[in-house]
Amino acid sequence: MKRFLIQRFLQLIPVLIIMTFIVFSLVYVAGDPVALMLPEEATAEDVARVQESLGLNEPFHVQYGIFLMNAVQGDFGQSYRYNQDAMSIVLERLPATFELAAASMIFATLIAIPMGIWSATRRNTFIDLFITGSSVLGKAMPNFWLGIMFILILAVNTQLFPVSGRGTFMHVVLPAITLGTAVAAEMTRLTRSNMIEILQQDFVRTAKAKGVSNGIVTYKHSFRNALIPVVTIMALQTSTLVGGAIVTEQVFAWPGIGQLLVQAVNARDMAIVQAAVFLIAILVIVINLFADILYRLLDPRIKY
Amino acid sequence: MSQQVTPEPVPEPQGPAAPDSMKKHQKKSSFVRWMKLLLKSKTGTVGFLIVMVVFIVGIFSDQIAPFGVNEQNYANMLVPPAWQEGGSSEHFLGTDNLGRDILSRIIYGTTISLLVGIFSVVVAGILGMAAGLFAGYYGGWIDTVTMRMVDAFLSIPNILFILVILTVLNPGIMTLIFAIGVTNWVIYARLIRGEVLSVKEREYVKAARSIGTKNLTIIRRHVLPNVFSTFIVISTLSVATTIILEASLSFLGMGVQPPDVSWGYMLADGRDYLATNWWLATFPGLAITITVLGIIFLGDWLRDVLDPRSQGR
Amino acid sequence: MKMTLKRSVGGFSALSLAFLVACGGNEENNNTTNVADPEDTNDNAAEETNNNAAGNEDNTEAEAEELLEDSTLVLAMGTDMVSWDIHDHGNTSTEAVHVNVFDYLFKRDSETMEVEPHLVADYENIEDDVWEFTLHDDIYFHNGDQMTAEDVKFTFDRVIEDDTLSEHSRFVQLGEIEVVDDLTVRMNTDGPQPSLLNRLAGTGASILPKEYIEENGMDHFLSEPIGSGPYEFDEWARDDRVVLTKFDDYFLGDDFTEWEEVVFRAIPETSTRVGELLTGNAHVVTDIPPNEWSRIDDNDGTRHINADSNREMLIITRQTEGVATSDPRVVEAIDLAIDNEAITEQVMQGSGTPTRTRVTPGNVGANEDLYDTFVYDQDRARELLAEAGYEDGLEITMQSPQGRYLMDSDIAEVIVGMLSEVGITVDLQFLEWSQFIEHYQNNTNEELMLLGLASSLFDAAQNLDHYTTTSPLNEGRMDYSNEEVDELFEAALVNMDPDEREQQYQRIQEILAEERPHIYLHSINMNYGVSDLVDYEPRQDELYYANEITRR
Amino acid sequence: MSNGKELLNVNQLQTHFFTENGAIPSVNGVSFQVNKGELVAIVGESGSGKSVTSLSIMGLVEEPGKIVGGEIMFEDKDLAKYTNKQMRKIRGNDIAMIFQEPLTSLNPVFTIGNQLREAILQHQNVDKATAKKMSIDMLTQVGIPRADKVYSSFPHSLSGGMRQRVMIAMALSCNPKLLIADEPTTALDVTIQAQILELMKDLVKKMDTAIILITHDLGVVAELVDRVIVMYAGQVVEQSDVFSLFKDPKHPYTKGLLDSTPKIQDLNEELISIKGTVPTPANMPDGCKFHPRCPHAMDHCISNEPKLDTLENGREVRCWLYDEEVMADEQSKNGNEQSP
Repeated sequence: MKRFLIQRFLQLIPVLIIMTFIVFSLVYVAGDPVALMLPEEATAEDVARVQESLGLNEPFHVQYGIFLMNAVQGDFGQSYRYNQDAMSIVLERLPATFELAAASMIFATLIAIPMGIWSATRRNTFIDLFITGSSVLGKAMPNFWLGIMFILILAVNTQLFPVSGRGTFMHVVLPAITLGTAVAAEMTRLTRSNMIEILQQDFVRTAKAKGVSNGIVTYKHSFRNALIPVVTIMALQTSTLVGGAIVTEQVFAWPGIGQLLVQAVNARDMAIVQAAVFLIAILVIVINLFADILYRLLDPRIKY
Repeated sequence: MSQQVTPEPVPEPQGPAAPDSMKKHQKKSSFVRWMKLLLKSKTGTVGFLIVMVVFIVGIFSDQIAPFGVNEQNYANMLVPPAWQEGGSSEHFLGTDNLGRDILSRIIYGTTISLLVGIFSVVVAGILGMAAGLFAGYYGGWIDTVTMRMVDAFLSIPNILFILVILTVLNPGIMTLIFAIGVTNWVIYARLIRGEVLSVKEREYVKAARSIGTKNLTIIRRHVLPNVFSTFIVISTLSVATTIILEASLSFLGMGVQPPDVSWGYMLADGRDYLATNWWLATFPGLAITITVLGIIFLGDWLRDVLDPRSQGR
Repeated sequence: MKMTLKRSVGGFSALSLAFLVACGGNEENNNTTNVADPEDTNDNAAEETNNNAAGNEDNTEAEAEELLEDSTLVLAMGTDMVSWDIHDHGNTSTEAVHVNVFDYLFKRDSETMEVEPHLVADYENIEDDVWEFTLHDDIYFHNGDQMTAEDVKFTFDRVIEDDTLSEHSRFVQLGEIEVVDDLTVRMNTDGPQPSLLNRLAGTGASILPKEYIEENGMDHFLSEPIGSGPYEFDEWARDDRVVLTKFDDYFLGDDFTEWEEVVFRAIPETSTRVGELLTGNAHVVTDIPPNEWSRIDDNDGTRHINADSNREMLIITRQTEGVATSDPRVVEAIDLAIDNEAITEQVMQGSGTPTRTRVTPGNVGANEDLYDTFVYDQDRARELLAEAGYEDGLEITMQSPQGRYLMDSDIAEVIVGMLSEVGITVDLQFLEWSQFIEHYQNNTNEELMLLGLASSLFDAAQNLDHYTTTSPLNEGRMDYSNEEVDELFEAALVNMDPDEREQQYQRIQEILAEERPHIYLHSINMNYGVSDLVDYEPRQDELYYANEITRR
Repeated sequence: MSNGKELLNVNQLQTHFFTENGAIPSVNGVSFQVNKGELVAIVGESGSGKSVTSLSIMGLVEEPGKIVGGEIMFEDKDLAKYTNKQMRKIRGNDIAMIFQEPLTSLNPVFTIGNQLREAILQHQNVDKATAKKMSIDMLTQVGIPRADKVYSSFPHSLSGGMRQRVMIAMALSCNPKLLIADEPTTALDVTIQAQILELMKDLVKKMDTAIILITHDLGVVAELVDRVIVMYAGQVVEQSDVFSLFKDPKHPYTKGLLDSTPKIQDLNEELISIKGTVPTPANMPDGCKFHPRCPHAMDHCISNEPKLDTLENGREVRCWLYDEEVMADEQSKNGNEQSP
């Protein structure tokens, strides 16, 4: 286990370096933000002056070198828009996005796993058709559309939920469902196909031959096995989830990293973009690492 | 051992070896066989029909659309669909805030949504295939670097990546295709590399190498046929994902830009009217949903017939 | 399982409800027919939304009232403020929040926009370029420190000396600042500054607490700012909300405002923002596009307000030699081809006023004859084009931002349609804002470029700065040159005789209206959704002074 | 029919699979009896319907398969009419089953003990500790060394033979009256096979459990059972005590099977295999199902299906060769056709 962990951590280093390089290059090509920083009336001289003060006139490799050196120390530069350390601004937003993502994941899991099992055990019935149908539909609707609909119907017209913002539990419901729907759809489909495969396994027949109840067959013997690949998918979905959060946060005025990022990209506040992308990438990697470990714990066949 | 229902013979991925004289005959019979297979699956048939209709509309949009894509009419702004009070039969699905015919715009949007969907998958496929073949075949540090790159790409949510790329290149159809393509290549790279690695170890490939068969030939004969079916399935489903992705990018203001029009753009543009003039966003939204539904049905069916292991799943 | 089922149903219903919303609305509409406004095609659906909401009307009001009872005012804006640095943010929506926490030396009257003394008890223009200001003696910062002349000097020195601050260029002219005594400062301006007072009543002119900043550092100030305004900073959750609480020792008295707490929420999505108003969770929401008006007006307990702003949509024409638009006949033809009223009335539903000048009423030097008027004559436009040698058509390019100004992309598309009617084919390029502003700053604008310009100074000096031959805002961008304009502008800039100065500016505007370095389209109206529980008169400078919003 | 000795009586069992191509009769009118403590083998090639027969008895036929006719009398109760819930009380308790693949028949993510005590807990009113004790006891009985250690280990850490012992332990843990063993040794090494068979034989003797052994391997049959039922294409084609069968097989198919089984004494002889393969249920021939592969096929066999005839000392066979009328007919037709 220790060796495995160390190995995995060592593998992270080149991944992170390549990642920062890609992001930094993009940011570099994107050009500097100075034009955006100044009012419409600013002159070319103003632009040049600010450029120099921000060190934006250095050549690429020098800028990247400086960036990397600082990044190692957790310093991703100053956000020109907020005049503040970029990473601290991103970290400030992390809890909101984390809350949203976690709620969506919980929602998706609570929906997807029972639904997937249900439809797998009732294969080719109406219920199965309905569940697979809705899961395809869940994937087929752009989530901002879903979100706006939810707001119109469930928040404005019927006032069951707050319209937007972050605060109470009720605030997180609509955004979490909006964001979680696509993930739930994907997970339902996956759980179903895994369950179908597992239900055809010999050991399920063995269990049935022992005379144990359907519940034990389904939830103990089959589910545990079906869960193993689902864990991996859940981890892979974190990336999708964060991507979806960018849109969902916008719709629900949810003050998370997603909104911050969209604004930072639009304003070319690249220190923030870099810090946020870096943080998200690390999170995604770490979550996948956890999933890997969990995978190993769930499946006794894998040895370290 | 037990009495299993014998599945319909599964069409093998077409080997490249069929002599030319045989091909014509084979083609016909395989077409019939495919159609039979298709008709067996209800969802597959529905998916196929939807995709065909969408394609036809996309290809002949110029001929089908009753109005020009940007034909404005201030006297006819926000006309509801024909069946609603105040609707006009001239504009079946109503008009938008500049008096443009929504049906026509959806028809034109079909072309662009499909263009973006398909070509970004083509770009991703070509890039991914090249990278996967290269990495898998040459191994060593090339492989290591490629795979670490794949990991790096996978660690960044793709919409974020595309957003940053589009900031650099002004959003538009070509840049969208490019941005989505260079972001999604990793899926294909992983697939192809895995297959190359396993094929490389097989005896017949070793044998082929030992008698001096060219690498390219080996790849063409042994690797590509093996990944073909997975490749097709993933690509099909990717087109669906891309259409949704384009809509999300439009929502963030980074999708297809006017005067071009895509479904995603219409949906994003019309979303402010959902509460008051619902038809602006609802119809393009339905177009997206139905098309994506059709593609997923088709893709699932393709997976079922191409990959016998997933029968009925 | 139960919950799961709900979810899938929810998925379906989201889709089908869109239909229901529409169809149901139609039926119900038959009973509650709204005959008043047959032209308003919005009605069908809007009416319905309203009907749906009607059942919850009590609830809505109750919620809004509950907030009011706590004396909390909630404003929802499209964008969040960006910084507490009064000298380095460069955007109006940030300043709109700042004005509640900080004070300017001078302040504009809410209706007339006239500049009036605010922190200043007394002031004197000793010489053309020497001014003396005396502060009130009872002004305190939120930490209890009294505001003195030192604070004023500190504030302006900061922006004058630090050239990385975005406001720097607007304040360098203030020159050297002397502290005369505790409450008196003297400014030795860089030449005569007729618009000095305007400058002291706008962005960048808030007074900072010197001691607090010097003791704790600027970073601390930025995270926990204090000012002398009627509200104290309480919390800023970025992209979510700014919470301010009442400052009891405000120098204008305890009853200056009736709100104990003011919340500025940032909600980028328009329909969401409107949703918060309709459900009673916000009292004032900003940036409401025309399509939402009916939804707000038809809802009981909310209304929509349309107000003038100091923003104007215009088209920059490139008059560089060799470019088609350097021919005055071509630019005139373009101006004539555009039906400004169709834009303001049809597209923008009345949320704009056609104009032929950049200096609109409310600004010093405005030429009112050129406001609320436009030229439109398609035949004459075709003639002019033919005269210019383009009888077979003309192809030009127009750049436009998207989503930056009220209905900007719609306006651009409409203009393209109008120009095509007189034989001008326009290649319309929509640019994402950062790209757009880069083209603008780098002067890589094409023949035409659609832009919205605001001015915070309320003085023609700022508005007309674009048109002198050597102005960096002109040279390379428009390459417009007119000697008379140059002379008049130079003269007005240092002219301390208000009347003569005004005439100079008005003459410039007449010339510009004919020569069209900018083709003026319309002044943009700002649109607000307001709860019926409060009274609100929007200000032309788009600042949200919470104390000017009152309970009904 | 019941005579006090009889444990199971399968009568005209029909199990069909309902597919897109129509109903496929996988088990088509199978009848046989098993007495208490008796060791019976069902022999046939894959596809003959022997596994489906056993699954039908267990009530474990999966969709789209279904028992459509006949009865399964177990201690005078018709299991074919039992609901799944009722069957659960029988399964693992009165009737237990061992499957072919010890590798995949155990759930990889649970310990041996967990899976073993499951049946005990299900059917016997004991607490967990007792169940554990009983399990370990059972493991010891099936000859597993260090049973308490194996109890808490995972299936993947055991060898194939050990796993099959675990399966046996699991099956016998509730002292069933009938044990169905579906090819229990096929997946094992030859050396292990004998041990496992020996073990099963010992245990069932001790516990007075009847066995239905499903196999295609006549060598295994010879070692273990009292009586043999030969199945072909969903039907019983021959039924006999084990000695008579080996000495004098009646049905041409049985003969073919015996000829294709290697025996020590004729190592130098060439093995004879039955030509062709078992027909798929979808393409069943008319008449005698075996006639396309039968060396003695007659014209009569092509269109007429033989019935299961009872011969001397309780043997049964399904073949026209033993129908005197038919044989007389055939002989008169062909004159010199030889008899088997």
